[in-house]
Amino acid sequence: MEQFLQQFTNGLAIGGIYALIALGYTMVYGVMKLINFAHGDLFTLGAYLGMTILTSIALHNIFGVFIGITVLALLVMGLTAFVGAALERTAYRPLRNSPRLSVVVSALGASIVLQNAIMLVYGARLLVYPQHVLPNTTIALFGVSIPLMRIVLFMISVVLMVALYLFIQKTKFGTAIRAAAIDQGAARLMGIDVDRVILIVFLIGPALGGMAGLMVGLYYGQVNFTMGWVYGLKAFTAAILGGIGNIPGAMLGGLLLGVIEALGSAYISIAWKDAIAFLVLIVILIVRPTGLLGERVAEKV
Amino acid sequence: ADTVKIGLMAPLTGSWASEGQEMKQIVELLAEEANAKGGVLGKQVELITEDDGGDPKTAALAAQKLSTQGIVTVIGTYGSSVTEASQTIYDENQIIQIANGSTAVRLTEKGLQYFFRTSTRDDEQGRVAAQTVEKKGWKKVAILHDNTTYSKGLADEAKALLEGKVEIVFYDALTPGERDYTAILTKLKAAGPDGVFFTGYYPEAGLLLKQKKEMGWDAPFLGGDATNNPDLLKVAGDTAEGYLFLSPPVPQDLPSDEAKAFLSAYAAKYNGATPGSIWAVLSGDGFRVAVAAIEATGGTEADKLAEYLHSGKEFVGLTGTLSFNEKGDRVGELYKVYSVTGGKFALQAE
Amino acid sequence: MMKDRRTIPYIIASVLLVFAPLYLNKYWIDVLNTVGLYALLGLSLNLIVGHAGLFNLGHAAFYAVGAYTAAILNTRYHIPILWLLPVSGLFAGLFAAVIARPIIHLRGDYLCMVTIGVGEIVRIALINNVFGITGGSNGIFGISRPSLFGYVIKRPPQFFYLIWIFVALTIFLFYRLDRYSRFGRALNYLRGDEIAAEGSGIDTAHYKLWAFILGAFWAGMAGTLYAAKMTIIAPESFSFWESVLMFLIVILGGSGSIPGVIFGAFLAIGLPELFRDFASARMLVYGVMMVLMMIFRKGGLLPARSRKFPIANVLKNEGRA
Amino acid sequence: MLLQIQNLHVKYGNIEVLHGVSVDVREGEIVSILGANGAGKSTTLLTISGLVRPAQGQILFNGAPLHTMKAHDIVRAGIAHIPEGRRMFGTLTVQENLRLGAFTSNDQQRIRQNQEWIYELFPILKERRNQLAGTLSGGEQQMLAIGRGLMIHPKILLLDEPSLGLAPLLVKTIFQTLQKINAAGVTVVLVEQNARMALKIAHRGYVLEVGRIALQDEANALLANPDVQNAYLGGA
Amino acid sequence: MLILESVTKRFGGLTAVDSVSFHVEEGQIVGLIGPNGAGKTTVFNLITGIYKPDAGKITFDGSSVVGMETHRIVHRGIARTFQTIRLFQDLTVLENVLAGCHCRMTSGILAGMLRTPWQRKEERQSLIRALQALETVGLKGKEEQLAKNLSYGNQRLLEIARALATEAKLLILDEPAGGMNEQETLELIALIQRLRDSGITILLIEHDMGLVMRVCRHIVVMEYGAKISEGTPEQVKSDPKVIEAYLGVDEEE
Ligand SMILES: Nc1ncnc2c1ncn2[C@@H]1O[C@H](COP(=O)(O)OP(=O)(O)OP(=O)(O)O)[C@@H](O)[C@H]1O
Ligand SMILES: Nc1ncnc2c1ncn2[C@@H]1O[C@H](COP(=O)(O)OP(=O)(O)OP(=O)(O)O)[C@@H](O)[C@H]1O
Ligand SMILES: [Mg+2]
Ligand SMILES: [Mg+2]
Repeated sequence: MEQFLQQFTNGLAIGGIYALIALGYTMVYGVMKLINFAHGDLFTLGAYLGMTILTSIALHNIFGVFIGITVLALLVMGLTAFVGAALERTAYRPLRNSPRLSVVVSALGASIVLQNAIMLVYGARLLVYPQHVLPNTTIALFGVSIPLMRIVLFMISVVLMVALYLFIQKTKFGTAIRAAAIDQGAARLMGIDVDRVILIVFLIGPALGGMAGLMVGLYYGQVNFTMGWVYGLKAFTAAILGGIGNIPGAMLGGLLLGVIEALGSAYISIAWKDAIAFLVLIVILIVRPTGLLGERVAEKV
Repeated sequence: ADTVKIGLMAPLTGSWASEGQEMKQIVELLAEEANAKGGVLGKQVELITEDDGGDPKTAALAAQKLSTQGIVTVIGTYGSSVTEASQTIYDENQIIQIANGSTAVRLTEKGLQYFFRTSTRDDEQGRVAAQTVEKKGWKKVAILHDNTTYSKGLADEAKALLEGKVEIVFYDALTPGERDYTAILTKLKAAGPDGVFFTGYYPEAGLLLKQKKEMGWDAPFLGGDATNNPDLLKVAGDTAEGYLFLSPPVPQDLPSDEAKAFLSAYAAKYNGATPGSIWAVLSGDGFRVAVAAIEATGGTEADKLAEYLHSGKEFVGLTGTLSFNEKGDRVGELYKVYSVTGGKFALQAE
Repeated sequence: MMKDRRTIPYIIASVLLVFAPLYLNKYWIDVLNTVGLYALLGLSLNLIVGHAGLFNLGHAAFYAVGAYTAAILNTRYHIPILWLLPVSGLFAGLFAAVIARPIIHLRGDYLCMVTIGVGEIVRIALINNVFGITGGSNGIFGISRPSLFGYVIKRPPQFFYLIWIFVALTIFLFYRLDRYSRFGRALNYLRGDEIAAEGSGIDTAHYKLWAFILGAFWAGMAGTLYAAKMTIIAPESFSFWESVLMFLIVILGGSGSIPGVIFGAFLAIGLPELFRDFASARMLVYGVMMVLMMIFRKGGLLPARSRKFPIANVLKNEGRA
Repeated sequence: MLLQIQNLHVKYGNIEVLHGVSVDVREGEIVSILGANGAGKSTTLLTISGLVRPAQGQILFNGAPLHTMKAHDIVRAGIAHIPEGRRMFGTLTVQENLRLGAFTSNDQQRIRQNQEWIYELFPILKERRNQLAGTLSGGEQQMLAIGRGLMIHPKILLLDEPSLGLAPLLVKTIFQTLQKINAAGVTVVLVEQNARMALKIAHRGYVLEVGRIALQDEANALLANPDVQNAYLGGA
Repeated sequence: MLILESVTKRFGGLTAVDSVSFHVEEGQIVGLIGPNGAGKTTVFNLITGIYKPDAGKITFDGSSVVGMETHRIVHRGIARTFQTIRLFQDLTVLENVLAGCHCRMTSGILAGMLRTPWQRKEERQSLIRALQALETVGLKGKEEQLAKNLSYGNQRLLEIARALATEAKLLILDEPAGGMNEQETLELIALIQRLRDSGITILLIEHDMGLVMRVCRHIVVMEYGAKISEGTPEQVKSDPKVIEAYLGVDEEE
């Protein structure tokens, strides 16, 4: 039982990260109906940028951990948001009226470019964050030991999810985002500045990705240029699991994926854990073809 | 155009790019040095590098490309299945291949005449690992690999040797490239081993050590030579203290003049860096062996070179003396036990 | 045949290709061999993605099943590798039938995710030496070279003809299927609008399934050729990236267009080879090219053309009858 | 002159579908545009609202150029367009769709009032207000499209076949409503297949034939014109 | 020929079709009318198998079609057009019609690859049938245009041609005159009558009363999911329930 609880919390912690990346994925998907394959690389970028800033200015020593990391997070988010918006301009906007699969190829291309650019700038060797930035206190609860930072990471994911959800569902601009997702022309006829909507989405999505990268970098301490590939795929899986385009779905999907992985490792096989996760995904999709909280299909004949 | 052409096939892109790029740096440095000393047989050495992307299909093309360029020998590559995809191509073209990071036993069991390697085989390292485990007196051992050819091969060898002598309480694989291994560590811990033998690579090893500490678990870890990379210390920080691993000695630990000279030249050329990967250093040994053989036979004829290399003649390498047996494998005891002490890699006394 | 000015470039290209071994060195021939293999894979995926519009990013799974079937049967039972072409195709097709059955009703990106999942499961299964027959991460080695009428195929130029004759045959069959058969049209209908297709009396589930089966069958055969060419196969040759590459070939060339896919294979395999001089920046250049090509040719480089029907002929004959 | 369309040429790809169309709309008018299928009526409206860009010619709104403005700014300037084919936001609810109709307005009070007014006009929409727009019946969607367009009182209202798919009773309601809002000061440009009814409420009308204006006149005169009768009114 | 018995369909809490019964006799043209949202299209979707009824029976030519997949039903001889046009927009007009021929063809993948004589013959025959269908609806000469480039009215005609090509015995048309002007509607009326004369039974939904009253022998009226009236045009036109719910009182004319 203790083992189970421990593994369950391990899973939640891993899943929290997946969820955070998945949020950005889903956000972009929701509007552009575009699987932004470059999202994983924006995540990598966030991790590298965080490291660069932190090694050149020890923000955490200047301002103290809390403010220092907050400032760092804002900087990283700002920078990745900027790159994201630039990406939209160059690789996605010219393809706005193209067949969907063409855009997928463009996104794959963008992913390759970003990944290799990072490699050329930073080198292929893995790099390491400064040590001891985050406090490494561990809390014991009911015989389960949970590092404090994991709880913090988890909370950040939840808070961001809720904020994003409220923004999309409850605000007027959020409704405009959803409208632009369905029919850009009609949205324009409502007076919605679709270009601005897309720009904002491409600021928020990559910012979230960058943020996730920073957190992974800070907490796990190492970055390398291919890290986005694995995490990107996981986050994409999570987003689909929850129902792509759906914000609470991304959260749920991420957490579930993390827990499946942890429990799969614990009780079945570590080597097969990813296969198990995919198998569960497939079974869930067979039963619920649009994911757990997926969009209700509103197509009438 | 009167040069001696030597090929280097290495993963310059893809997930092993860091290893490959270091190989290129090392071999380029050695080639420059050789040329500065007047080259080989009075001719300049021309180095031709091709990227194998760490992928068998690309490697096959790289091998075809190199074999059309009149090279005498080729150094490389990293990863057994990648090497294997190129083996027959070089063999059919009668080009000496000296692999540097391919440890699968079967590569030299095919009776290929022109294939050599400066790395040792999984069974050799497995043997040393089993010895070490026994010496440490571990009764219950956990073996963790990462399902790559190398890592799995080593784990299997060690397992086979340890079976019956100690209890193997855990045997499974993690997925490399992830960041969070707490689920695996939790499971490992529950198996209650006296020590863990991890046969994967240094990034994962670093994370395992760090997260193990975080969990408040302090079972000793023994690693394979793929964890011999200074970056391990950066990743794991002080949690690496006490970590044991097996490795051929790296130049830093060799008293020989060659090794010292190499290190200082490397640092001079590449902004004070030291080579991080032992495999990359082994590519340097490959180059040195190739050059020595050409000098010794006084020609570039593959058959003669192969015969000479097979003869058991000893060469002075960056990783100590080396010679090849009739299969093309490096002979001699190579592996040493290292530990992390005081934040540094330290060679354990025998 | 058709007297169309647009066929002239194709004729020239074919002639150049037929005589390629005369003027290219082994390396470039081998590049062409790889192009040929990927052309086969692209054509097989084109049935699924291009014609039927099913978003499949796990095609490497079928390729792998074919390659491994051939490798296992060849190394264990010493069945000549070329005999195994249809057998491994059948296995891959069967595998596709089993896998696709429950998932084909999924739409768009959900299907994409599931196919990625299937691809990964297959790869993980191979790595973990499933049933003890795949050799784990070592893969399978010692696959014998193909031989035709006692003549062993070994060197790149020999493989060149083996592979490209197979490609030519595939083009011939697939072209007919695409242009002149109800099967080919049915795939297009379900790509266009599934509900309308059903409403016109087309069994969409059946055709989706067959698109998968046929595509997998061909990918399986391509896998056999790959195994024969490499003589060793390992799980990393069937990674997600391979599926991505095949997908790229289809879309880059022109979804649903046979010449497009062939062209796409030339680009996707040929460009990185041409960019070898960029060394470690070559993949970066490659990525940039991908984006640019999609921006400037939105429908792919050689998009599919509309089918032409012999209307005038039919009317004339009818008039006579 | 409130809206002037001068010598408008529009292309889709390489094909020109409008070959120099000129239309004038005076403040307070209902102007009806008639034409066979594919004549270019919808294209004309789309060009006014900025979703399609002219290849040549200009559109002036109160004398200022409109054809260079972005679509969303045109809406803000006071031109609302109820497009052909309904173009619902299918996965949003009826209520959310209506709210989006008033996206440019911040007057919550007005928005609520207008919404109530639309629910009165189309009671079935009120019943369906939490249903996803995509699952509405064809006619209900058409009502929603119209309702969405009426959420703010624009200066000019462009309607593209509003009666399509509506039951006869409702068609009447729509046309009465149009007259009502016109009386309240909204200028209306109406494209309709139901030419007879359209001309009955219109002040003036234009007949578009394959991308050119073939006729323009007072609505009554067009109704009586034998050519128009033959081509669009079923020869009555 | 087609019999509906107490057919019911619910969406969540909403009963879109409420115990509706009527039948269509062979060779008739039957109209289905009613206010917006009455459930007419839903009835069509139930007949063609896109939805499954929650209760009730639907029989065609003596056997039930409930639970059958749409394409099976088409095979049985019921073809339809859609309220919102659903063509294969990126394919040519001719290919669109050939989609209708599909279900009367039998050759498989292998025959297609090998182009057997039988397969060639079948292709040729389908082509002839498709061309005939296009001629019937008056789209001859537009075979090679892309469907999306047709005008709205012609797209509707193309949908009818595609349905005809399935060799349907019963044709179901959902607002065929939508988006047509009065002149075009007159031509459509002529077409519908021609089809009836060639032996095809027709069931149609239409809001254009001119058309309905002129072509339909029998009319079924729905409101709020239920059938409220049924009979000849004259009977229906004078039924006060219908007038109140749907037609309204004619002030003029
Ligand atoms: N997006 C498009 N791409 C290409 N051609 C188009 C496009 N939209 C319309 N057309 C063509 O432009 C011409 C005018 O179309 P438009 O929709 O403006 O006609 P309309 O008068 O509104 O007809 P309808 O009464 O059928 O709605 C037609 O020939 C049509 O085929
Ligand atoms: N999938 C669905 N989910 C929820 N409600 C639905 C669905 N389909 C139809 N409805 C509702 O059922 C009712 C009947 O719809 P239907 O489309 O059959 O109407 P109709 O009679 O064809 O109307 P119209 O003349 O406007 O086309 C409508 O009120 C509609 O909102
Ligand atoms: Mg129009
Ligand atoms: Mg309807």
